[in-house]
Amino acid sequence: MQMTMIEALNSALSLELERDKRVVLLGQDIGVNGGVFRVTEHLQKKFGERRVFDTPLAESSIIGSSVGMAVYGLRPIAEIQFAGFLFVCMNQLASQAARIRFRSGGAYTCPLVVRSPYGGGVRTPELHSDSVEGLFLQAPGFKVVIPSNPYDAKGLLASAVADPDPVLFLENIKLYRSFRQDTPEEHYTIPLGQAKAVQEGEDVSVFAYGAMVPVALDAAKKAQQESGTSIEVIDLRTIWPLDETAIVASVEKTGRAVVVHEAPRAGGVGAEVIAIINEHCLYSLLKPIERVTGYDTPFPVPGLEDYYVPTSAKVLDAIKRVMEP
Amino acid sequence: MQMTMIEALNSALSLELERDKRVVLLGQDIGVNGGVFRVTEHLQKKFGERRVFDTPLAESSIIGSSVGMAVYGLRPIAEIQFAGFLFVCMNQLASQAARIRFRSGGAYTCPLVVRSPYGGGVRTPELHSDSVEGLFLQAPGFKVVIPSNPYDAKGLLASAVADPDPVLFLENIKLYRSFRQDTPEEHYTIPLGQAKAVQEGEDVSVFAYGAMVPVALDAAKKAQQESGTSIEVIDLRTIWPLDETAIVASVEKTGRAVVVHEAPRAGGVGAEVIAIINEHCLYSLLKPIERVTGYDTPFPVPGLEDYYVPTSAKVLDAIKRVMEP
Amino acid sequence: MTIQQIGSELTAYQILDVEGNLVGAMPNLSNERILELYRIMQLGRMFSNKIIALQRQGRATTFGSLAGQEATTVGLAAPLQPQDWLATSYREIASLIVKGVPLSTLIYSFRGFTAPYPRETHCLPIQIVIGTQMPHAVGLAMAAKIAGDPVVAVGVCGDGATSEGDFNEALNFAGVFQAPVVLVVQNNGWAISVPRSRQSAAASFASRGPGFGVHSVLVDGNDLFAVYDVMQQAVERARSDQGPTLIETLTYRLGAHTTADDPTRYRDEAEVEAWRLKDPILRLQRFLMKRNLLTEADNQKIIDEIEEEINRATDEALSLPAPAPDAFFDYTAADLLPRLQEQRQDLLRYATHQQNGRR
Amino acid sequence: MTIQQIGSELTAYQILDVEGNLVGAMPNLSNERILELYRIMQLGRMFSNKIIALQRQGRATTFGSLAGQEATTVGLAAPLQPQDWLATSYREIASLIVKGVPLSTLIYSFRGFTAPYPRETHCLPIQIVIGTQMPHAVGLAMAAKIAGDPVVAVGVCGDGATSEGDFNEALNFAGVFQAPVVLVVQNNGWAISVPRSRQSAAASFASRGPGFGVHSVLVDGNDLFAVYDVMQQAVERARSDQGPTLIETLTYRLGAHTTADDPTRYRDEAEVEAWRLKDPILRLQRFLMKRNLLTEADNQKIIDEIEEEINRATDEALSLPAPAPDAFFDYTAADLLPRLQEQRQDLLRYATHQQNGRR
Amino acid sequence: SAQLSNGTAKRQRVLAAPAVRKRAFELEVDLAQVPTSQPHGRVTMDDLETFVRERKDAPAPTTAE
Ligand SMILES: Cc1ncc(C[n+]2csc(CCOP(=O)(O)OP(=O)(O)O)c2C)c(N)n1
Ligand SMILES: Cc1ncc(C[n+]2csc(CCOP(=O)(O)OP(=O)(O)O)c2C)c(N)n1
Ligand SMILES: [Mg+2]
Ligand SMILES: [Mg+2]
Ligand SMILES: [Mg+2]
Repeated sequence: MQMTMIEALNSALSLELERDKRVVLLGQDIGVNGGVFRVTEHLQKKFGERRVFDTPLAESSIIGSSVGMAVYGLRPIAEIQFAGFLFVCMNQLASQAARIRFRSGGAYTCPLVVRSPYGGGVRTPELHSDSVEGLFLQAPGFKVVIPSNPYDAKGLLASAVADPDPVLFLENIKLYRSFRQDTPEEHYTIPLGQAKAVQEGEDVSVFAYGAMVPVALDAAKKAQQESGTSIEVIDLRTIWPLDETAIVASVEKTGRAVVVHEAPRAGGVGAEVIAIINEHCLYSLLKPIERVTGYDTPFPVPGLEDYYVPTSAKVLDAIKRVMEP
Repeated sequence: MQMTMIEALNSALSLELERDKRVVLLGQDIGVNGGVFRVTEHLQKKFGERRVFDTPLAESSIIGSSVGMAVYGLRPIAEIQFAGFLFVCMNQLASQAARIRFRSGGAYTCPLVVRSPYGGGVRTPELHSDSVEGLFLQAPGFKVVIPSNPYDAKGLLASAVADPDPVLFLENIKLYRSFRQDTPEEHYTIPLGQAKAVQEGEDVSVFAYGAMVPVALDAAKKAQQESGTSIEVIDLRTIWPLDETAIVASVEKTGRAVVVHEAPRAGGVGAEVIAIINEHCLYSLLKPIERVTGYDTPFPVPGLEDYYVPTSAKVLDAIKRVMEP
Repeated sequence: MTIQQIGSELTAYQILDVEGNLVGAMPNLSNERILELYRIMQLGRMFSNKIIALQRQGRATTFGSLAGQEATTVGLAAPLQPQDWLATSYREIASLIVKGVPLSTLIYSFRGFTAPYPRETHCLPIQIVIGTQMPHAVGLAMAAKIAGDPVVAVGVCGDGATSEGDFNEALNFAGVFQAPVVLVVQNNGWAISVPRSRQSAAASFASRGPGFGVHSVLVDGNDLFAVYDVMQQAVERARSDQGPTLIETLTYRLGAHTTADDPTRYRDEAEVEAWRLKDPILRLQRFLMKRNLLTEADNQKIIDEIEEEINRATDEALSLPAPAPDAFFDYTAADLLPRLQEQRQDLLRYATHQQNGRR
Repeated sequence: MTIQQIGSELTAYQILDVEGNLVGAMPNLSNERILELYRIMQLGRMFSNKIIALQRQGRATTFGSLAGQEATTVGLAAPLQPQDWLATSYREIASLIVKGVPLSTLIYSFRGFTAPYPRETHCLPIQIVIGTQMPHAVGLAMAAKIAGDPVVAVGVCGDGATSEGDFNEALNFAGVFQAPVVLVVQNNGWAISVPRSRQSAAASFASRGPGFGVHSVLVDGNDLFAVYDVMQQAVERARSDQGPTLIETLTYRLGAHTTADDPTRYRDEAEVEAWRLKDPILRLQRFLMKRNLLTEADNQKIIDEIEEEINRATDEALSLPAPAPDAFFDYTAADLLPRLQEQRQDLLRYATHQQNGRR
Repeated sequence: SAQLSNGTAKRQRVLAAPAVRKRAFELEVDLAQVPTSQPHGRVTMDDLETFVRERKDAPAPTTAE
């Protein structure tokens, strides 16, 4: 069935609520309102207020109470209304949800999924487009998943819910409704920690995730048309743990790499991909790895965001640079 | 005068309070108690409760109120009792203090210094030894400074206070009292953003900061003794912005690099150093850059922390690996 | 005015009833000042409508109208001195206008550009992250007290914001430091789709204060005089070093949460209609007309002038050039880091071939 | 028991006065149970002293004694059923003991090793990050309510913790969801060196509750019977779906904040001495002796048995081997990530040549 | 070396550190011709310098092992 990412996510959540009575959804405006992006539309009506409910406006307690619920034995799926507000509950995420198993020596665990929209190019107010996935690399305990299409979104969300440990599931706002894709109505999973070659190629490995996947594909098409360059586009899908095997295999093949993400450059996923390539296949590298990323500034005002978010043109130039002799 | 890092910091704070009436100190237990590590000892008595005061137990409001004070025209130096608790106030740091200039188009600025102790090997409870500097690379707006010795600590803190924008000043607990060093009693500054070659060498560049600097020096000494390897040890001192010029110059000279930090490995300062080397002097590299870091797990219990924090032996082995053909 | 004791039964302080009759003692306001404040209330609403219209034309970004909340937003700012500070959410446009932020500056910001307020307005930029402005307000007040300046700070937030840790922490700091701050909660009945009743089990947000040792007041937020009165007293308390005040204003969000919201999904039109009867602008208008301080003709003149003022400001703001694509680099720090200088050049290289949508 | 109205004057509920005389109605406790609770109070103090002694010998890590707080810590846990959950700070060792966490487990944890509590104790691991356990307690309670289980959750924190956003947010969630939770504030007069008076301008922490619509109680925290009584009532309220309760217990931290603290730097010995007169153990002892439920010989026997119990547990905990150096990798996730498997091997490679200090 | 373009065959690339590649480029040496001392056919700087030295010394082209 043709589904937008929103419909795919709604379908996934509905199936999870149906399959497992322990699953509950909580967040701001997710009940009657169905979520500000309608991802939870109709779910409260279908499953009841006991299992799909709005909370007061308090991110730290949304996560904190979710930790308690998860320890008790429920499987909470908490929504943080925009990923920029993950800063507000960073402590309950990084020092609590991420560590309850660690701290308790396995006596207690936290099967929590935190969903949150992010991403630029959609004219949002401040802190509504920020990419914060990079922070979680330095705060171990969460898996981080960022789908680029409806089909992956549904399968990855199902896997996230099945995962016995905390998962942060970031949903790109620009991709929410940007296209429809054939997506099964029934339950299925896509494993976490596995990247996907959305396009195979020989000359350059372009690593991207979220809304940067279509950007990378567009640049790849132009590179092919303009100079016959054969681009391999790898959708990372899981940001932590990164699929190091896939990253390394691709660079061993091509010898040239570009990493694309909206998040600021420093210490981000791009830096870690470079570090992984450095560690495992430096000897295959023909050119410096290029990072095409947000700048090392806060996400700018809507009127200037298009200059900040990586574009196909920037990725294409990066491809050309790594193709230089 | 021979000073420990604590004495050097106390001296710096005292001088700042004296030189500039706008400087105020706030935090938990910094007044009568002089700080849990005595860094603010006697300052309340000397400068009064109006300017050196204890707050209620609330990190978010320590930073939030400091933002207000800084905008008003004071120069607050806020202490967060342990760096692990920076998670608690991450929002006021990353979305507020870091962005008030950005958000207001320069109408308002935030000359705030946030001081906080961190670091392992000192048998602290949970969240008292965590290294969190890496998160701030992905949340632009703060400079991040981590001194490795009393002399640098005093001069860097003075620069941090003079800086018109937010600075996070992380103080390694193990180094607080581990040695004395000749330190001037008068005011002086050491520029932010400048690394320092604490030992020059030809064969390997070892980048470190905080308590990892003496660890790196110890490994360097052993390498010299065991195999005559000439190690250049660079104390990064400022974690953001990194001194890219110094990093690149060193690797252009040696062609081999090791980065050492207590923080977990993924997406940390080590990853960014590797990315910088990749970008500016990839072709100087003879071997993959080694990272000797904390593991990608939460900081472990005191009873096991010595297995987690990088040791001289681990650094020495990394040096040996990069010295291989 | 008698300060209501916080108990399980609270009465909201009121001076002007729904019909525009005085049911309490007027605050000390000249007729000119009252008319001026009435005008700004009308301006606030019309201005909100203008931004909404611009947004529908694709010329402004997401915007949250203050329709229904004009008495609170104007009344809370009106007693302030120029040196006093204001830290609001995104809902208090009229408060910023009272404090002197130009209309064109606000419109320019809603075009999606950075629009610095004149520093002398002492208004922090509107705050998006709910509740975070409340500790800022307390900090501004703490600084004033430390500096010995006769300055008061005002923090304003919504009912939703009272659930945030920052709101409660700010209240506690205010109490402990006896900060010269006034913390105002605009209880407009909703936090997007979450009704007041689901935000807190407290009988009122005013009742939050005593738990932090902060003097608290509950006021009819659609009564300009009552809001002005409690605000003025709270500001004077603060300025005379008698400490902070928490003020809850009972009002209502007549419109959608923002231009991106559809309130018909979660609330009844009947409730909205009931609150329209308590419209703050109508109420004051009735008072003024009963007192012959305003005629229909006067009112029309005011509205026409406001429309002209708004149109002038709109033309000005729309004619202002978009900022340079790299403008935001100027606001990152006092000195641009070398690495950022390179990134700036990178942006400019592509900017000439790019256009950031249409404005 | 009469629920005190929250006003500017609050009286702390008391049953047993400082001399050990009944001044209120006894809760429903058999003599055997009272003696058992008395024993655990003594155990709590002696156990605290033992950990302190071990720390001085370099065999235990930083530890915060509960000396002076035995009535609260024992009294808050005593009415709990096995299925009830407990989320404490680091100060409530005796509460964990009441719930069945073995002494040797606790000592092992204070050696600096991960010591899983038996899951059936339903005790979260002690919490270091101040206040964060309060939303956990509320979440456990919310889950019980969602699941329809007759389970109550208890969150315990200190006076300092009430300033944290998390504490207040938890209270608000408790009220909104009518969660079957009891939130206990152990007001021991200090948060390290910050006295109660500087933590909040509130007349009491109990007065925090009404601002969130939560039923609140103030109790003499050094009176085991009073604590037990209010706790039992609060637990029953919660279990019978009558909602949450906030309990403030007035007590005192007789010792240092932790073994790393020197309280002579910031407080007067006179204050400590005054509170020693209100010692919770002495008070209950006096009651028991007046009732001939306890003689000096009985008491000595209890103390001797406790000492033996503690020594046995200590020997056991000290004889337990240190965990494998790589043990913490087992607790990172259900399945160890490939990258972490490599890191684990890296640790082991060096571990044989290393020794993590002396234990 | 020539710019690599739409190769359809799987590339058999010689492994070498970036510094070695650069040096080979400067010396106009095809790394694939250089005998390697390391496993997996990785060419070290020593290998390269040895090859260049021996190429200068020996006028006749040598075949790689
Ligand atoms: C920390 C944070 N969480 C969530 C949001 C998303 N959000 C924007 S406005 C809003 C509702 C705010 O309600 P209230 O405080 O009552 O203010 P009102 O809009 O009614 O004036 C929410 C949840 C946000 N901006 N900040
Ligand atoms: C979020 C956080 N900030 C600071 C600390 C450091 N710290 C440990 S205990 C303590 C005082 C706690 O006081 P209180 O809540 O009254 O508990 P008590 O120790 O008196 O039982 C502080 C500030 C911490 N552990 N967590
Ligand atoms: Mg500064
Ligand atoms: Mg509201
Ligand atoms: Mg205390």
